[in-house]
Amino acid sequence: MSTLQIVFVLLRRELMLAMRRRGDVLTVLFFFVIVASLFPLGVGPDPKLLRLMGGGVVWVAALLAAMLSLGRMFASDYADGTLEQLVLTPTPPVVWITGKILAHWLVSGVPLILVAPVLGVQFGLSNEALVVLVFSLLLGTPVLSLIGAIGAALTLGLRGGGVLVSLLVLPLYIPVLIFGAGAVDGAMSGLGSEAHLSLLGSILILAFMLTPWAVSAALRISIE
Amino acid sequence: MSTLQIVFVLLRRELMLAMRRRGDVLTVLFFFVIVASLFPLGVGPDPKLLRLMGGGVVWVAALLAAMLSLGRMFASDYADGTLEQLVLTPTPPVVWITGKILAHWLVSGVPLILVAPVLGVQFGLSNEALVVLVFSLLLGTPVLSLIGAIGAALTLGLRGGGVLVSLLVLPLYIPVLIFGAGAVDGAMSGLGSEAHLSLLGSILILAFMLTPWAVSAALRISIE
Amino acid sequence: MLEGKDLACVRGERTLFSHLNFTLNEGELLLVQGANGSGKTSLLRMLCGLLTPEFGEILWRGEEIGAARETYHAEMAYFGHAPAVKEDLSASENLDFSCRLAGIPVDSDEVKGALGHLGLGHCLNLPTKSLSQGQRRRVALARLMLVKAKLWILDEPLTALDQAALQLVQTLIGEHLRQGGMALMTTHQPVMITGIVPKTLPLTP
Amino acid sequence: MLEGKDLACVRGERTLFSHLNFTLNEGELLLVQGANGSGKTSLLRMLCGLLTPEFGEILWRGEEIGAARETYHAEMAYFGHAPAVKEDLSASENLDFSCRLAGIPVDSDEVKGALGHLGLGHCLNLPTKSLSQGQRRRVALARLMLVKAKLWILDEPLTALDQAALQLVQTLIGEHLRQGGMALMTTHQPVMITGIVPKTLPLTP
Amino acid sequence: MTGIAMHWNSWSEFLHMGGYAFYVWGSYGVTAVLIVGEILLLRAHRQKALTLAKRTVKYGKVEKEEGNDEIAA
Amino acid sequence: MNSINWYKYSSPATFYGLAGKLIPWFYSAAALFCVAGLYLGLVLAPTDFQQSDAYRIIFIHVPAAWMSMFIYVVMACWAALGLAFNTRLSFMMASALAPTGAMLTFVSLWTGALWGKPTWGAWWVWDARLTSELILFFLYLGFMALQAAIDDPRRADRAGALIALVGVVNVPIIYFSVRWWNTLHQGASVSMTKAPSMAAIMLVGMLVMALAAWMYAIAAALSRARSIILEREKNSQWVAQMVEAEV
Ligand code: HEM
Ligand SMILES: Nc1ncnc2c1ncn2[C@@H]1O[C@H](COP(=O)(O)OP(=O)(O)OP(=O)(O)O)[C@@H](O)[C@H]1O
Ligand SMILES: Nc1ncnc2c1ncn2[C@@H]1O[C@H](COP(=O)(O)OP(=O)(O)OP(=O)(O)O)[C@@H](O)[C@H]1O
Ligand SMILES: [Mg+2]
Ligand SMILES: [Mg+2]
Repeated sequence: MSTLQIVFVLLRRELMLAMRRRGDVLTVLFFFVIVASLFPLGVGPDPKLLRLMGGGVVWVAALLAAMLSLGRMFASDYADGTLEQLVLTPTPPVVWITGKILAHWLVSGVPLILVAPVLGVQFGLSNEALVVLVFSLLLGTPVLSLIGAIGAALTLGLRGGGVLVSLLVLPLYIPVLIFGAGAVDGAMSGLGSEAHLSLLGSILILAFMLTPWAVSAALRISIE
Repeated sequence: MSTLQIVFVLLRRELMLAMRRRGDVLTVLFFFVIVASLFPLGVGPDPKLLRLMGGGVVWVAALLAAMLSLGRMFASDYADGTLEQLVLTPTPPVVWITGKILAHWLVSGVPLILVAPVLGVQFGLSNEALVVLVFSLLLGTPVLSLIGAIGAALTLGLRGGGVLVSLLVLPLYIPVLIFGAGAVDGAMSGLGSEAHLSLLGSILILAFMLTPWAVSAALRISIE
Repeated sequence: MLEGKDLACVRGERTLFSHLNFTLNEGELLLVQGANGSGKTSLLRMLCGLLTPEFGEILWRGEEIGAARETYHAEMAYFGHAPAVKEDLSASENLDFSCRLAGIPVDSDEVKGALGHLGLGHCLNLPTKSLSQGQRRRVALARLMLVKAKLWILDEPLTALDQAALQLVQTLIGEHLRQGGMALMTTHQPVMITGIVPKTLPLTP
Repeated sequence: MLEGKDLACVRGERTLFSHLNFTLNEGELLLVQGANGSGKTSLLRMLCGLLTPEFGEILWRGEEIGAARETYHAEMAYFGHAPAVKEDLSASENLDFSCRLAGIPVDSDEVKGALGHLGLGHCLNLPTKSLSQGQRRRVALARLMLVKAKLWILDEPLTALDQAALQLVQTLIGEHLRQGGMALMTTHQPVMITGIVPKTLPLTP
Repeated sequence: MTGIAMHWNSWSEFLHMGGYAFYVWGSYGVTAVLIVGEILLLRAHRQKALTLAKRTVKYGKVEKEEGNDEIAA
Repeated sequence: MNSINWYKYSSPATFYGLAGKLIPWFYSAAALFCVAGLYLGLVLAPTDFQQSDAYRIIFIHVPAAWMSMFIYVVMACWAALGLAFNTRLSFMMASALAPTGAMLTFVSLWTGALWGKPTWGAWWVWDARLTSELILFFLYLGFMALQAAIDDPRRADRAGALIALVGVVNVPIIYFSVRWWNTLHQGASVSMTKAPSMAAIMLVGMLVMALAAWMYAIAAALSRARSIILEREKNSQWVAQMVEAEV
């Protein structure tokens, strides 16, 4: 079978599994919403302040939600032996790893993108800023899944993996956060957001080309 | 042996275990620091804005760090059978549950309180606000451990426990967040923070009296 | 002394057993027998009070164990599938803490003696994570010697043990019974304790 | 065909085995033997390419398995301790996906046939989480029938199986060997396959 | 080094650091503490490793030097 | 294998002895440079006309900042060597460097904060350089936390090496993104004062202190590497012989 077919089969399988455990997907989504909603509570209801923070807060919440959902990426496959079997297929690991990352993004990144505008409205973002927010998430959340996959692969089977993965991955997420939130701010302040979005795009391309190899190496290390 | 002695033995054991796995404790601490540091990166470096957000951000970071550290509270005892043995001691469960919650606070709450001023400084909080921040955390973090214990007990042994516990626990954390961050804001704006702090204090007393019973019930359910 | 009356157990949607009756007196050993998944562990956990029976009641010295919780737990020791040993503590620290938490203060000589008796004399101070599976179970068994309970409830105490340890544990149980204790256990291996004829309790759905 | 030359394995700080040599030809069965913790699973994972040997090399048709990864993995099937079965998918979905991911498109009749042969005909469409431990392992075994690999590497394929299933699996291995396949397995149980005299490979430190 | 003279007139002036004593000595002091601390930790680490090695030797768990272990040797 | 000789030099046993001989020299050099640098910086150097004597923090701040970045790169190089050639010594060097690097990162943060208060009026601002140094600190901590969480030394080595490499690829990206973030907004009320055109003596003092930091870092890393080797190789023949010879 061709490489593309393998990725397609994997995607179908992952989506089917996600459908069977919808609870997990929804939980991450709710986490995103709750974290973003905590801020107005912590900071106070001043609309000007909230407008200024809006983009940044939604992006931070997206980062944290993405990070929490990383546990799902390889852990269950590792525990039940499926990961070994995937490594032992003749397909090059980079192929199915790309498929798994894509599936992770579809299951935990895309829902965030869909509800983000609602959160943006809560913070009083302008319409233009909402559009930019969605675009920046569209370009940025795949990077979160890609980089996160490295952390998830390295911490497979370790105790305290959840907190550890955050320590590994959050610092690497920072450029995405900066450009993502920067794009929204640019739109709000009228400075324009093309520069930020195109930087996000280049990060995405770079990450897409490099991380599957790193993940493949990380999985080999963890499976030994 | 008296009730107090049992609590004391339990505390010694938990602290000894924490010392043996210092890594876990430090990781939660750095998670706290990193999350708090993400915000300026998302929101921008404007010192005025950051000063306004400071208290809220530190408090939200504390909430998230407390939540992530909940996994440690009962999970390892559950996995290795120690929890069953504790249930089977003649001591009333409420006693050793209180001890375990206290230990959790000492290990994951107190370090947060100690580094919080550093974060406050990074956000440019005034000296008075820093003092209030520490006080509010001193009153609030025990509540986070207490309430969190219920969630931790209910999600024992469930898959996806990490995200699930956040869903259960974060909404309950909201009052603590509001009063904690409110106290800091009060100090910054010169409105005073006594009211907020005394409300936090009453929540603490209430939680201290009620939650051990709820945790005891939750553990019974999870252990069956 | 320990009595089960008309007990029934339901896990998930399956009735594992029902109408189960037994009595266990001083000096007696009761072997619970049954295939994998027949409900042995479930029964034992029920007798500890960790699981509520679907039907029936469990009496300790004539009182319902839920009502007499404190006295019952003070007289009972449970040895489960999981060894209840903290990997980061050494064998002697583990024993010391678990006895103290059970309300029985022990001194370090007693702990050393018990561990020495079970052949762990040379690794008292190693963190238990560097012990093998069998050695960890011995640490858990040493607790039984120190806690001095009247009733032992043992869930497969013989697995993962080598020949010598098997012998040792059976002698331990024998002594316990001769001193007026009682024991209730499950195992898939043959049990031979000199001077004791165990009662058996077969579990069938 | 499969050759191990002067293999050594180090886990943690312990050398599990060293200077291990063997060859496995078509139609042969190699039994890896050793006590608990002697490194059987480690050896099998090494032969799969999951673990890098500390020393020595593994050849498949004369080529190093790392260099010939794709062809080797296309001709090999591994059955490990973990059954590689997704709890939320049914038995037939599991089989279907795992064959497709291995690059072997199967139709649903073949899947049904294989599952039926292993006595799972009546629970094709139940999610595997409601199957018993032994039934899950049978699902994993059914994969071996479909993948049609030349070399089978089986880690304790006989545990958790009842008498009938034991028989079935051994027949399966026998047929595989008679058709020119090769197999390498570990087990703590006696193996009896008519017409086959297995080679043995004892593991000693 | 002709032409360069000692900058300070007295000890107290030196310690006072032009009014920035807290900042300057705070920096130097904490750095010194950290370096001394690291050196002490390094020594403790070494002692621990040595006792571990000695204990291992005493209990006779030393592996035979193996011909195929030149990566390890 | 045609590179037997090479392996010999990378063998922990040979390295252990060699490092043991070198460490005292590096420590001495560090002490020497440190005394000279402190004399230059604290005693001889004149007061800066802008910043008064607060600027004297520069003599530790800048060396620490330089070394913190340099050590991360060196660590990543060892990690890459280890992954490429599977030499255990390289991994050990990488793990030996991390704590010292983290310590120096912390020193640069600490001294920078103590410098910032008198000059900028704030302990901390979210300036690009400061922020990227903070992130570097997190990267060190992540590396160390990951290694500490893994019990199997082989896996710990490799996993650590991989995260070090991923980090080093990201460091420039992080650095530029943070710079961009900061300069685009430019909301900060204070901006980094340009480094004053330094008197030659200050420059010399700083360079000498940098050398001292360098020597110290080498000595500390070698010393830690020796302990790690001893822990890992405690079962081997040469450690046994060495220990027995010592007793
Ligand atoms: C917590 C606060 C600070 C941090 C984390 C920090 C970090 C750094 C770093 C990473 C470097 C090396 C950068 C490079 O060589 O490109 C550096 C150099 C330097 N820093 Fe700081 N710094 C801080 C505060 C300050 C303050 C308050 C001042 C003075 C007002 C200062 C003055 C300098 C100077 C003069 C250099 C050397 C200039 C150069 O090599 O380009 N720093 N600092
Ligand atoms: N928490 C639970 N929820 C639902 N079903 C359970 C639960 N725990 C156990 N069971 C089911 O109850 C049955 C009996 O389990 P139990 O552990 O009592 O068996 P056992 O006789 O001890 O078996 P073994 O010899 O393997 O130890 C099994 O079929 C198991 O699947
Ligand atoms: N990841 C690991 N890190 C360190 N040591 C390990 C690791 N995996 C296994 N070991 C050790 O290697 C040894 C051999 O393990 P292995 O699983 O190969 O044994 P086995 O022969 O398959 O035993 P069994 O019969 O119980 O399946 C054990 O002592 C185990 O503790
Ligand atoms: Mg059982
Ligand atoms: Mg095995």
